[in-house]
Amino acid sequence: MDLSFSKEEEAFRREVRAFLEDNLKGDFEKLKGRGGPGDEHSFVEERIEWGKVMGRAGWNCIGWPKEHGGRGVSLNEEVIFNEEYVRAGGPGRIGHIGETLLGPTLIHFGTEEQKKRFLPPIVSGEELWCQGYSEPNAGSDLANIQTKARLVGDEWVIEGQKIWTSLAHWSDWCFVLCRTDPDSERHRGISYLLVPMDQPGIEIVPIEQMTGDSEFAEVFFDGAKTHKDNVVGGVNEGWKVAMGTLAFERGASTLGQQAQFERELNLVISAAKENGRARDPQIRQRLADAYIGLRILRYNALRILSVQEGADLGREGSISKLAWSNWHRDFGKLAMDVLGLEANIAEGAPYELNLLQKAYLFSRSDTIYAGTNEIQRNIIAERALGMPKV
Amino acid sequence: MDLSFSKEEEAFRREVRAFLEDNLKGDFEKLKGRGGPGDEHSFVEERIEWGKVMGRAGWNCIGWPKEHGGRGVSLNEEVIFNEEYVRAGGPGRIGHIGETLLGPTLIHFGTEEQKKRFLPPIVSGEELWCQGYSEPNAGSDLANIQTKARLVGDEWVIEGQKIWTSLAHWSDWCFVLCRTDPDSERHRGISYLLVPMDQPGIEIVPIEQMTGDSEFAEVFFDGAKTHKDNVVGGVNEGWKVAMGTLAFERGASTLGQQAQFERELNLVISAAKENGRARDPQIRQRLADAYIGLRILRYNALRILSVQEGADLGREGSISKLAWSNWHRDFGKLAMDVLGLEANIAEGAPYELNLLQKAYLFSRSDTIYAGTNEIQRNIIAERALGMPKV
Amino acid sequence: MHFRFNEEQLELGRAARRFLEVESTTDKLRAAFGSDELYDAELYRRIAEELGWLALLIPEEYDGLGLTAVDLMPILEEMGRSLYRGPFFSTVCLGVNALLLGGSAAQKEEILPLVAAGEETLTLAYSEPHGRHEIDAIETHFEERGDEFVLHGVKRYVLDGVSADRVIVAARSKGSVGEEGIRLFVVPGDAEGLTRKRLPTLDISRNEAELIFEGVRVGRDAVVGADLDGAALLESILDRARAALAVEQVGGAERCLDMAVAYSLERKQFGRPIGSFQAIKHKAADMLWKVESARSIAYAANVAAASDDGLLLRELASSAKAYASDAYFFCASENIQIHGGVGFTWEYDPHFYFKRAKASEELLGHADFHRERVARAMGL
Amino acid sequence: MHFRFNEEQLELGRAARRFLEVESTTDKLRAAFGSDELYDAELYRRIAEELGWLALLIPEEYDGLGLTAVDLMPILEEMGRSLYRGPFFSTVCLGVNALLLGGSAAQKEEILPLVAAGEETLTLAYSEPHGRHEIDAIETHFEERGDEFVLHGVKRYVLDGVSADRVIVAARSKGSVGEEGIRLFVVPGDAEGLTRKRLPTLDISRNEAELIFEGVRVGRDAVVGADLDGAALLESILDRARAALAVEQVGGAERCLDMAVAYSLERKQFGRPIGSFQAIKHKAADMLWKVESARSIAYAANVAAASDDGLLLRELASSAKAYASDAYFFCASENIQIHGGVGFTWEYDPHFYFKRAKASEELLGHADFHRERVARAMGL
Repeated sequence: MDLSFSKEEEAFRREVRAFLEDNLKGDFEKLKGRGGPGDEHSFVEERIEWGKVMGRAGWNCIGWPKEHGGRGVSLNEEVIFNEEYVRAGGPGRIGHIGETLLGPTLIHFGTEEQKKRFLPPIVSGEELWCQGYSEPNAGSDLANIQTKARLVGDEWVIEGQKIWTSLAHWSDWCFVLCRTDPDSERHRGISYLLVPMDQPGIEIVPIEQMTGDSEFAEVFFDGAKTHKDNVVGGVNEGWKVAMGTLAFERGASTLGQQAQFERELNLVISAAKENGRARDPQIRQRLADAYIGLRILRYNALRILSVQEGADLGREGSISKLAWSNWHRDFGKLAMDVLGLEANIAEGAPYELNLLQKAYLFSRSDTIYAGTNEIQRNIIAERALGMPKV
Repeated sequence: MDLSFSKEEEAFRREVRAFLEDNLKGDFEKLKGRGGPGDEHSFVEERIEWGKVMGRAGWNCIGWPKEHGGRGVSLNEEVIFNEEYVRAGGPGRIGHIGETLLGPTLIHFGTEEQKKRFLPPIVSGEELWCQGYSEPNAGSDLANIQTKARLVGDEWVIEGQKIWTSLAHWSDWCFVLCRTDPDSERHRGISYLLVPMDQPGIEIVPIEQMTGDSEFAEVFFDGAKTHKDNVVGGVNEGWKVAMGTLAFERGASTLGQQAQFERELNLVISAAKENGRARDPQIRQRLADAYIGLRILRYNALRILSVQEGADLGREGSISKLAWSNWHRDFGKLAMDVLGLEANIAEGAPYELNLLQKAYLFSRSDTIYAGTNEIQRNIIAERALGMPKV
Repeated sequence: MHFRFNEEQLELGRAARRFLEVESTTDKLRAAFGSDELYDAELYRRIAEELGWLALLIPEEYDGLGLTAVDLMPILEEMGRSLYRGPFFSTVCLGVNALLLGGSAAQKEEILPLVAAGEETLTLAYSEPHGRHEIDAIETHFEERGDEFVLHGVKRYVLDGVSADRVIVAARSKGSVGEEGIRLFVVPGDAEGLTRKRLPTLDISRNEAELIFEGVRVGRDAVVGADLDGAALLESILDRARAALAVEQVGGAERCLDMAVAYSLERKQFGRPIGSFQAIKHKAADMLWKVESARSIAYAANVAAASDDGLLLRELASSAKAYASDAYFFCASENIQIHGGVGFTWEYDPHFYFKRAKASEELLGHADFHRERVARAMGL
Repeated sequence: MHFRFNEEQLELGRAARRFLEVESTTDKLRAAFGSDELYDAELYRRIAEELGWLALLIPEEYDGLGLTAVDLMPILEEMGRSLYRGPFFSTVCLGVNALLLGGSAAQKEEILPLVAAGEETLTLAYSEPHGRHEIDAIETHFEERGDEFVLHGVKRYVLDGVSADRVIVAARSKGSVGEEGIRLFVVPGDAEGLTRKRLPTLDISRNEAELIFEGVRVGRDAVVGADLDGAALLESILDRARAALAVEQVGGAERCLDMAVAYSLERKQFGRPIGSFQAIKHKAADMLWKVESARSIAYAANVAAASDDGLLLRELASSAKAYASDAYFFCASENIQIHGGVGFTWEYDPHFYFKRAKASEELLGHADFHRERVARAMGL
């Protein structure tokens, strides 16, 4: 066991650092520490620009194989990249859905044509992706999706509704789970379609969250179209592909998320020092607990990242979502308790919230989206611990 | 709303107090504060004597109607009795199973002959009862009982096994749920039999608990017999009777239990003052929390006791078991945290524990017996909140 | 000993629910959001005139009903349930209680009939920008100049501080420290030298304000509780308000439970109502456990308030405020979780309760503050 | 960066499990209960001779294997799983670490080979009847008399204190206060003036003792860390022990999880395994979450120990001890609850873990103590 990095890896670190120092400034200065979950809708245009700058310098998709435009870096280098990106205050990666979800899915399941068409603009930061999985009646029960696609000539024609789609307004493409066999049930008869967003058959309606912001949207498909070749992994084979997408996430990118958490924690520590609650023994305990918890998220991630490529992620892999969402939820409460009465006062009317207030409110969705805590616990019990379904 | 008592009630209080002052002394002095859950096996013989003294003076079963040997006192007077009993250090009532479970059941479901035969010795403290409900494979799932009784001539002949029976060694009678229809399933075909304990067909095997004590026992029925008339509420109608038994408990006696908790809490407060942990801000918070929780148990009970006779106990009635068992469990942990390193040191070898250590260990059974926390939550959700079974 | 509502109190509660279910809805809350209107004055007038709730605590000699903190509970519970936004709590639980405990005959005679009729609202300004709840943390001070008192300082987080017709303000004699030198004054909302600023709040169901006192002058007749220990008086007022707030919190918490259960029966996943899953049922059971426990201690605190048992009230008010705060927060949180995705949208109601729960938790003192207070009452 | 065991370490863990599953069973624990035998000396001898675990941390020059805290982890985890009762932890994690960090060349030369061979056991006596874990709370003192030191005081809760062949005792220079004047001495277990008393323990899987020093005399050669700051040395030893204990706790916690899952698959109620109920599944999931989290931080603490990063170790040892204590207690508690009725019997195993979890929680400092220590490390 070794938590330090080799000389070569440290050289890579310097390279990353130099790029960020040279580029994350000027017009991009204001992006520092912005974006990411809860703040995903902030500075989107500028972050798209930033994504292109990254792409031109070859810093998008660095973990992808070289043949697909990546750098093929090791997991350790990914860790280093994330550490440095965060240390520099790099903004929430606008292209992360393409880079971490769609890209790996195409690399694994896509046709040569699909790879050729779709991977390069992800690497360059030219095209953004969003995810079309959840529906109003298919949340925890994802297999209940009702959005339908039928082949009309050379095109899939899509009818239905997706929900909780983030960055839908800015995305060029969406990967959409559709029922392509009208007589099918549950996870059979579903296809994984790639659908262009800029077309008349698609309407995007923002969902106002309790923060007053609209990070998520509903996406209505009313005769939306995509070419018949834009199906990944075969017609009616989409469930397998969708589940595969989830498995590609090894967690290097969670280090970026942890960095956001660390920034938030530092804000709270500063606030506590300033308002004197850093002397309150209860608050001290809870701040220490939050600090320990964040360390644990990091070491959990490092353990997962140290698993050999292709090997089972093990029990520790299964707890990741539950662990970070609970951490963030508890942290949000702590942040408000540190602020005390001031926690209820917004920065400005009508509802201009500071970052801690946003984190507090937004963290309540952390335990819900991408598999509620309850679903996560089912999955842990059934898959990691082998407990029976019924 | 009024939390005080009337003049007449206060006069009753003085009467109770005088009886206890005059009688709970001398040989009975050592019983003060002993007995009760977790200590039920202590000073049993002496507590039986004490129960007879109570009975001779008319202080057993005071809530029963006068026609059945009780005093027919009001719930308020029951509350006062319990307060005074506890204030005086009255020992755990050895006859409580007869007084609070079997007696009310017979009064409601029993024949005249049964009432005449069984109620007087409960009132006088001459006969003790134990409960034969749970079995190794019928715990949470009580309807799964397998103990069988068949009528042979004038007698029921019983085969099977009961478990978690407290005071089995000292009891004269046991009320036993038996399957009397061999082809029946679940809660049909069960009868509620009254079975004498002193007979060759019954074997009692103590269960050693983690405290090293044996408060509970297994009871093996191997051709045990009871007269055919000793069935309550009709043959194959026992489930209704058993469920009725549970409903008779209004909670006046829980005030006695709370008094035990209060004694324990006072021990912890003293210990904290003595070892300095009363100055530890974390411990102070938790002690206050325990104190608040105990207050709540009391006010919960008073609310339930204020419900008109015969009326639905309401939502508050459903949470009683969950509330007190969780309180006691958390209290047990707090007690040990207050003792610190000393918590692990027994009073004597090999395993002589102090009252707090016993409370700590025994409280782990509180959340299990008489309906686990999980079963309690099911019941609350389904019965009090109307949530569906499946 | 009888620890239930009587029939009149039950009917008061039922009437309050019928009224507020229609008049104090989250739709109205959403609609009012962002406007300059602090609260629905017409609704407040109806509460005073049609329902008479403002008169409830006020003695009959001052045109009131002469009832007690216990009789107020059914209304507070329903206001908690419905997130009522008007200045009822500030006027009655803070203002009226302050005058009842410390007001001079002249003050009561002048002010209470106006309050009972809904013509004037009150509030209490005690918290300050540092946000500490200990009495000795008060920094706002007064100087005695002949027959006048001159007030300086900043009060913050003042409930309905902008709209209140009169503000009862807690200050200390200049140069005093600790719990010495504390005095209360009743100050007209439009007094010269008093600047009032509305604070934008996360919880939009309650108004908070900052009040800046820059040489506000009041006469000797403005002193509340001239013969009393000011710190003790203030604590008594706050304890009554804490007991009252706890009841309001119970109402809010129970509404979260009811909302969660209702949604769990309606929302289907995996072909069945999510309320049939044990994970959801057990959450709901825990919510009920906490709601009913909070109710028991909150009711007991108000019985103590009604019977003027100050020492018991102190302990029970803190117990109730501590427990009810945690219970409300728990229920509001689980309500969001049970609602799943829609639970964190503006469109659905859970977030309003989640925010009010958090704001109420801090109001009049956090649970930690109150547990420490209980520890002291226990002799620790 | 590679944060997994290597193949040798994995094999060490597998071997330890195979061995301890047979040799360190709860049946043996039950059978030994009540006897005067403190531990199974024959088993200890085999651990030393056949398995060589005692030699693991000891440098090769003293007949050891020269491995690190990381290599020790697989063994500690398995000892935690199997509730191993012998004086391994006290000898290696307290005693050997003390000598490695502060021992003179002569001490190491004399003692370590004996330890490696299993011929002598060690322990560290630092806690006292007041039970406080702060170094400045040490009251046992020494007086310097010529070339001798004379020790007076009472040590309590000393692991394996009765059986240890040598006791490393922490004392302060008479009259000193705070963290000044702390010194460690290695004292023979049978020294004159030293009375050792076995303490009856709730957790019967670990031995504790009271050691009374009444004028125990040792020479200058008994000083451990003569050139070092005694308080800092003691903290370093304790931090290594805390990191080690956290790993042991992880092993125990995981055993509770495994036991609970196995029982939940076997026990049927309502016609199905109780492990199919969501309430049980979710408990198990929470247990796994805590076990794996505890493992991550415990491993990290030992990496810091192995790389001699004192400052990081201090923070991580406290983090690991705090988290692992809570996690173990949680898992041990839930394991009882999942077992239901049989869970609180002597006959089934859960109670042994429940007791060891509580005892371990206090050992080397409660979670609250360690969180406060982390708060300081954070600059709070």
